[in-house]
Amino acid sequence: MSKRIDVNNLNVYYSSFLAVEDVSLAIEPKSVTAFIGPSGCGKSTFLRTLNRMHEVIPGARVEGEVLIDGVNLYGDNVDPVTVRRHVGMVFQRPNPFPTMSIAENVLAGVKLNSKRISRSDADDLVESSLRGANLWEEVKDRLDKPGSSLSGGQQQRLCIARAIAIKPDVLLMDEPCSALDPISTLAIEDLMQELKDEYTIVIVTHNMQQAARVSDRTAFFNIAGTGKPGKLIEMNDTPTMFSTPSEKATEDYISGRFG
Amino acid sequence: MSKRIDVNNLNVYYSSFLAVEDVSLAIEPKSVTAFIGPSGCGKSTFLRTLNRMHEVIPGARVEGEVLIDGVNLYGDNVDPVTVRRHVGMVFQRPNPFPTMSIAENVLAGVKLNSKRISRSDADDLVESSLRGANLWEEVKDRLDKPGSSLSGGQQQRLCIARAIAIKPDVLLMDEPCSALDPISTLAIEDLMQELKDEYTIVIVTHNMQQAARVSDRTAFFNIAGTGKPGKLIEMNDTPTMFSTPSEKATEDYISGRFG
Amino acid sequence: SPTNEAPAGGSTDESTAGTTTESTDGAMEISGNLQGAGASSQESAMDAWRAKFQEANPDVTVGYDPVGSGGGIEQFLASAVPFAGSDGLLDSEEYAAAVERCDGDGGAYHLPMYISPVAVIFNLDGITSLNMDAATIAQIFDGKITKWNDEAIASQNEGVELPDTTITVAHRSDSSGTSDNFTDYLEQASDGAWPYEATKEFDSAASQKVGYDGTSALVEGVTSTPGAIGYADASRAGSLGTVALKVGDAYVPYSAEAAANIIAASPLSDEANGENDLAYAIDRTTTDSSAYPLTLVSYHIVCSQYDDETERALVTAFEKYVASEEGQAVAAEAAGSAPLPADLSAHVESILDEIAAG
Amino acid sequence: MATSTMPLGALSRSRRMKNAMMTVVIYAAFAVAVIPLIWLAVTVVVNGLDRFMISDANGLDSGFNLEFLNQTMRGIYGAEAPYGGIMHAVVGTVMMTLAATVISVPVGLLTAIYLVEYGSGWLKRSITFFVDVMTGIPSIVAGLFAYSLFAIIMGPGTKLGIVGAVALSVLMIPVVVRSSEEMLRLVPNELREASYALGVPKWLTVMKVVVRTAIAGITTGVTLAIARVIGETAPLLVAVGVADSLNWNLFDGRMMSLPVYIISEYEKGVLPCATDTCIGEITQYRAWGAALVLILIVMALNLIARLIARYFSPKTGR
Amino acid sequence: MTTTETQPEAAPPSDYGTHPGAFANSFFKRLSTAAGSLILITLAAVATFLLVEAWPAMTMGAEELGKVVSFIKPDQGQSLIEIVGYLVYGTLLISLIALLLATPVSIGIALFISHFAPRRLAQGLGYLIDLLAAVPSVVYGLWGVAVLVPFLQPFYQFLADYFGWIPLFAPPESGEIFTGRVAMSAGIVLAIMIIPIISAVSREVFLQTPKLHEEAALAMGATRWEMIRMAVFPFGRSGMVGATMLGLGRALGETMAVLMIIGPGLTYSLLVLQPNQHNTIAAYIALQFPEANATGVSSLIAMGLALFLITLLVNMLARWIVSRRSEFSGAN
Ligand SMILES: Nc1ncnc2c1ncn2[C@@H]1O[C@H](COP(=O)(O)OP(=O)(O)OP(=O)(O)O)[C@@H](O)[C@H]1O
Ligand SMILES: Nc1ncnc2c1ncn2[C@@H]1O[C@H](COP(=O)(O)OP(=O)(O)OP(=O)(O)O)[C@@H](O)[C@H]1O
Ligand SMILES: [Mg+2]
Ligand SMILES: [Mg+2]
Repeated sequence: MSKRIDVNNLNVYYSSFLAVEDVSLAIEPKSVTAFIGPSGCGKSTFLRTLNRMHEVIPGARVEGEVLIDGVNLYGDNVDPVTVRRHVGMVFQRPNPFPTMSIAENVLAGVKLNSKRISRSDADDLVESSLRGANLWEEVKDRLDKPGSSLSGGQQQRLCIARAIAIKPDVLLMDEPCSALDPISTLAIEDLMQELKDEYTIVIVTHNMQQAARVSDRTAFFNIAGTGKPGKLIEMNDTPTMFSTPSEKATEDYISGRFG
Repeated sequence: MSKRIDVNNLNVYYSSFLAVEDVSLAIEPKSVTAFIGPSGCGKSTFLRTLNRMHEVIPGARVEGEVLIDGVNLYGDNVDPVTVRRHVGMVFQRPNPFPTMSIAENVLAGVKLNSKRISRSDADDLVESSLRGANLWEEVKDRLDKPGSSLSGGQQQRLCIARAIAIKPDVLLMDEPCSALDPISTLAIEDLMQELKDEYTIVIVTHNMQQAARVSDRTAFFNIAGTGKPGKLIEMNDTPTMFSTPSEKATEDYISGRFG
Repeated sequence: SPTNEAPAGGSTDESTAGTTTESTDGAMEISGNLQGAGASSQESAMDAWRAKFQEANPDVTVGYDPVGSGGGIEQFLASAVPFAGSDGLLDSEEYAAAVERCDGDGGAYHLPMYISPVAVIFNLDGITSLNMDAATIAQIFDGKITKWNDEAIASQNEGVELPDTTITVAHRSDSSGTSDNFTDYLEQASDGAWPYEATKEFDSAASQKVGYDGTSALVEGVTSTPGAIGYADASRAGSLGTVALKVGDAYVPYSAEAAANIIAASPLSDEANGENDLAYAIDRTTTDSSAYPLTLVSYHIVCSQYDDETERALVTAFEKYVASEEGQAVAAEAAGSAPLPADLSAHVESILDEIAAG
Repeated sequence: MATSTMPLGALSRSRRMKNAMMTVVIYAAFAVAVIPLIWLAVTVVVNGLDRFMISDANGLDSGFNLEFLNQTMRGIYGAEAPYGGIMHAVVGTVMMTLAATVISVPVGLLTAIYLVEYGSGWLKRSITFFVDVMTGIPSIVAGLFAYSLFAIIMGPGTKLGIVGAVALSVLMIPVVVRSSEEMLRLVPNELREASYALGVPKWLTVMKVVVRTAIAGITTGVTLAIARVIGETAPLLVAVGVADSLNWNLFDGRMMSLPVYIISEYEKGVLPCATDTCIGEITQYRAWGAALVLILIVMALNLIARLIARYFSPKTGR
Repeated sequence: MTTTETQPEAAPPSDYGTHPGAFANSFFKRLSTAAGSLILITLAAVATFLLVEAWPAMTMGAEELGKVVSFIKPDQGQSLIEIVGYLVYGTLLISLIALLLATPVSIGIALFISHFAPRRLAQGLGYLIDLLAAVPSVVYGLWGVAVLVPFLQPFYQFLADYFGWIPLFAPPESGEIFTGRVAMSAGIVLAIMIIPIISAVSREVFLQTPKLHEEAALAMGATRWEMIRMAVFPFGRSGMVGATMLGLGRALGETMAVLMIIGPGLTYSLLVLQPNQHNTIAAYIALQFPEANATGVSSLIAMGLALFLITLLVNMLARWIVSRRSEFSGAN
């Protein structure tokens, strides 16, 4: 199920503003890749290009290629909708559908494809996904309550449950734990470790420990100044990045955290 | 300017649901107090009662007292609007005003209250507040752009700038850094250290290191299970809390993080 | 550039206000506002009367709200206006209310001011006139005769080639004096072929009928529907075919003179308020073939006595102008109405002279 | 899989079809609705221009001129020149509509604010209920109501511009309330909280944050409300009557309005015409000309409202 | 803050007392409450007026009423109640036609502008629709009579010829649709009239859909249409119902356009292609009002009360629909 992602010379624009410049990198299948870097350097922007979610922002466009197992996502025959089924996403802010119950939220993506899903299959899927997101115990008694009645952390876990319910090949997570308490964070981290046996996982995080703990490879993005484009500075195995980064900027950034 | 806060036997309800039960604690002036605890244990709920912000949620109500320098916030002659000018707040999710530019957002507290302020004072206030929130460099060239055009992290820093622009006595922050990168986080942490010379600061965080780094005293909240009320488990000087907590639950929670 | 701008009228809270001053030569100089309300059938004529009267009396403003006869009478009885235009007569209750409303015990008078023939119009290619008796018309409008080449029509129109088309009956869907007069004619003159009573609302139950709101829409409807028949103020017939009605032994096409003659041929209504009240019970069954029985007589309803001299002066001055030969000629030109016969005109003026201020 | 024509697997046929179909349907819906609306606009413009091609001096086909706009109907009758104009009706319509707007928008907006921000309990429920009831007042009844109200206060037969404005307000208020209410509800609570947390009192929060954020929607609502009433005839005929002279004063005397003018001219039909200088169809020309002017006025009001809204509205958004 | 300590507990220090604008604050609240109450008072006045005016007609026997009021004909079995019945039916039928035609189209337009059209174009189109929402009803009436009805007539003939077996489209006995002045035309013109209203309000609502939820749907692999169903519609549900109610309100109460277009009649028939079958309350009032006497006006106002009642019920239904799942509402 996991997929390899190769990005070649990718530029991302917001209208005429170049937000991310000339990124080339490879994301290994069955691994966790972490993106780190200061705020505004284009991590979210870049992440979105991996499942063409940037296309929903008016004016946003890319140049370059993103290959998933050798298939260019931006090729002519490729439908962004199918891309997003294969490459799931969890956002920075939790965004459960307010009009749906907790269970409906989990099943939302599944229902799109398989029109008919048996009652018991659905229940199983809800339970396994919520357990996966470490939310089951907290909500099992109120699955029919609106998703928006949960606390922020609970909502984010609901969104993760919703994303893994459709069993994507790749899972993109944009600071998924920034609203979570340590217990849930740990659970999600564990989950990532489990999922990476099958899936390719990409995570944006501001938390160095998290990056160090969960990721196999780390990419560091930086920005020279406001109005300048974000760039990939370096990418390497996580232990190498955190012990002996080859760039001065990386070392500064990481040690700024640890210092 | 700083104030001492004493909370006596506070219960917080959402309609009939008891969310936080029987909290009594003291928050020292000129210090940083951190609230930690698992998701859903009522940290945000409790924090909001310190400047009566819970009152804007329909059905939310409190029993008990919150004394600021001996004055009961819930006393008869106290106006919640005045309370909030003395006790500022930064939310979990950045919420800049979409109708206002970046500069207007910073000045919102002044302008919305229809106070007159000279052009140069306003410019100074915008600059100092934005510098305080470590955002000045990034936005100084586009102060008249809408606040919602910033990245998530930038938006949150804008909200912090907005809150400190009105120079409150007490500053409540609900996971203010959860959307920030390490550099901005550090800046905010530094800012807190600066501000605590003058202000009383209360912060909710999921980040143990942050709590350990910035706070003088730490309060640990916990929840026995879903539907149960959140409770204050213990509160102590931060070093003591992180080294020798008196409660087993606290130790579990903190070590879950460090383990 | 503004060619006809006028100063906004003075106070019209009161529907009349103004002054009368005796000028040196003894004639009355009048000024002020005079406001009437009522039937919209008179509107075109009223426009002409008002314009001409204002021209002759620059200090006077006359207004007229075309709210309908019912609304006009309502406002008149509520003392909101000093005169009303009406296509119909006051009923006994309204007569009684008028005694309350008017100063003194004299009550109100009807003055026939606007006489207009109603034409039965039709749209048949190449045919401009047909002869019909009332019974035939009644059967057509009742949906009993549905084809133009029906024997009943053909027998009265030797030599006219009638098509085999369906007759579409166009009638007024709103309450109107025209419908009232038309159905009154059918009821009185058709020897029972029209089984209904005269009303302001045309009965629309049968099929192949279609209702139109207002004369304009009806005329447009007939014009755009081949094979349609309807009824409308004769001045609006335009190029449509019209029906000559059987009166006595002759077929009488509509004309202004024939329309005016029906007044002479008709008695005053039983309910009339004394001999100064010219409320006519139009005799549709007349056999006098100089008269056209399908005629609408629209009245101005005035008080026999006003409590305010200014009001009286304004009303009588205006109404005298309306009834005068000149006034009637202006209306005939602008609205296509039939001028009052000279003796009736004089009679109306003498009645107006007797109206007193109390 | 990677080498198939759809490298990442195709979208199921039914889903793709549905999406394509709905896209077509939506484009079609747009076309279907816009055609008659544009057709209407074109009809009014084409017919409405006729009257502007007539001048008192030269009769028919005298080229475009604005006599129609700066004449009244005082002293005009029949089909001969002068052909009369609508200055009085334009003034009347604008004055009465503005007065109605000035009455309705504050009341309506404040009521919407009450319902969304303050209301609770029976008062809120009953206001909601009665606003709904109010949308059901037939327009002529509103006219009768205003007329009777002023008849009681000022005596029978009181017909003034302001009476008409009151009648129109009765029709306008519920539209303003309903649409503003919908728009205010959509403002996220986060923004209210952000403002409260800055120590901004509730009323300033409502005025400067909530209303401002929703201003575009509110303006649309107000425009709809104006459109709802500016074409009313029956209530104005009852409450204001008709006039043929210019009158700027809402509190003195009758006023003409464009819709009443349109209907009454249309109703007069083709006038009898004996000479060749007379224009029997002048009434029809006037009716369509007035309709055109009425639409232009509404557009102008709309434009003004939009400019106001743009000045205040959110800096981003689609 | 030394002063606070010396102050007695009972009197809090001034810096927690009422804020400078406190008066304005409570004044504003009172003002908005007063505005709401003003509506109640106005309505109470209108209701009283209506009841007082309608009372004479409502309490009079049919026979008696028929004698005074020319449009009620007891000899044809008519009574006030019966006429009201026909009118209520006609009003609902015509409004229903209008609503069925207008709602889907309007939602389509709103979506087109909010989610399909390119941004620049969308703004212009939004403006166009707003302008069209502002076309007065008199003009719709004029246009309907002069242009649309003649245009529709051949289509009606076609419908009658080929679908006449459906009771709805049955032609008159002669088989000939000789006029377009029928309930269907009135419904169509009303639909055209309310389309801009419904779509203008829905568009505003759709535009407010949180990006967050739209993105959530898209990221799950939803197509644009599925995203609309998942995120936009649920969020805009209450707004759409509100918009439809605004449109329906206008359709129910519309006078001039209906009056000018329809050939009215009083029946309970479904024959929307035949004239003389239906009429609406508002149009009926306007038709009879000019010639009505005092009791006549009273009867007409009684009919106005019926329209009142219909609108009320319809709106209550709408409120109920919206509130049914209000805890799932989108706004917060
Ligand atoms: N919709 C948008 N339109 C225009 N510019 C944008 C948009 N979104 C982001 N940007 C700009 O693009 C740059 C990269 O933003 P992005 O959100 O990708 O940063 P980030 O690395 O994710 O930051 P953070 O850590 O704060 O989330 C920033 O300068 C930002 O201001
Ligand atoms: N508006 C509300 N209405 C009803 N219940 C609520 C509301 N907001 C929060 N709750 C409930 O109150 C409890 C405490 O919530 P709160 O948001 O204070 O938790 P928290 O400690 O801040 O969590 P987190 O770390 O995830 O932000 C939770 O069970 C939550 O579901
Ligand atoms: Mg980001
Ligand atoms: Mg919280």
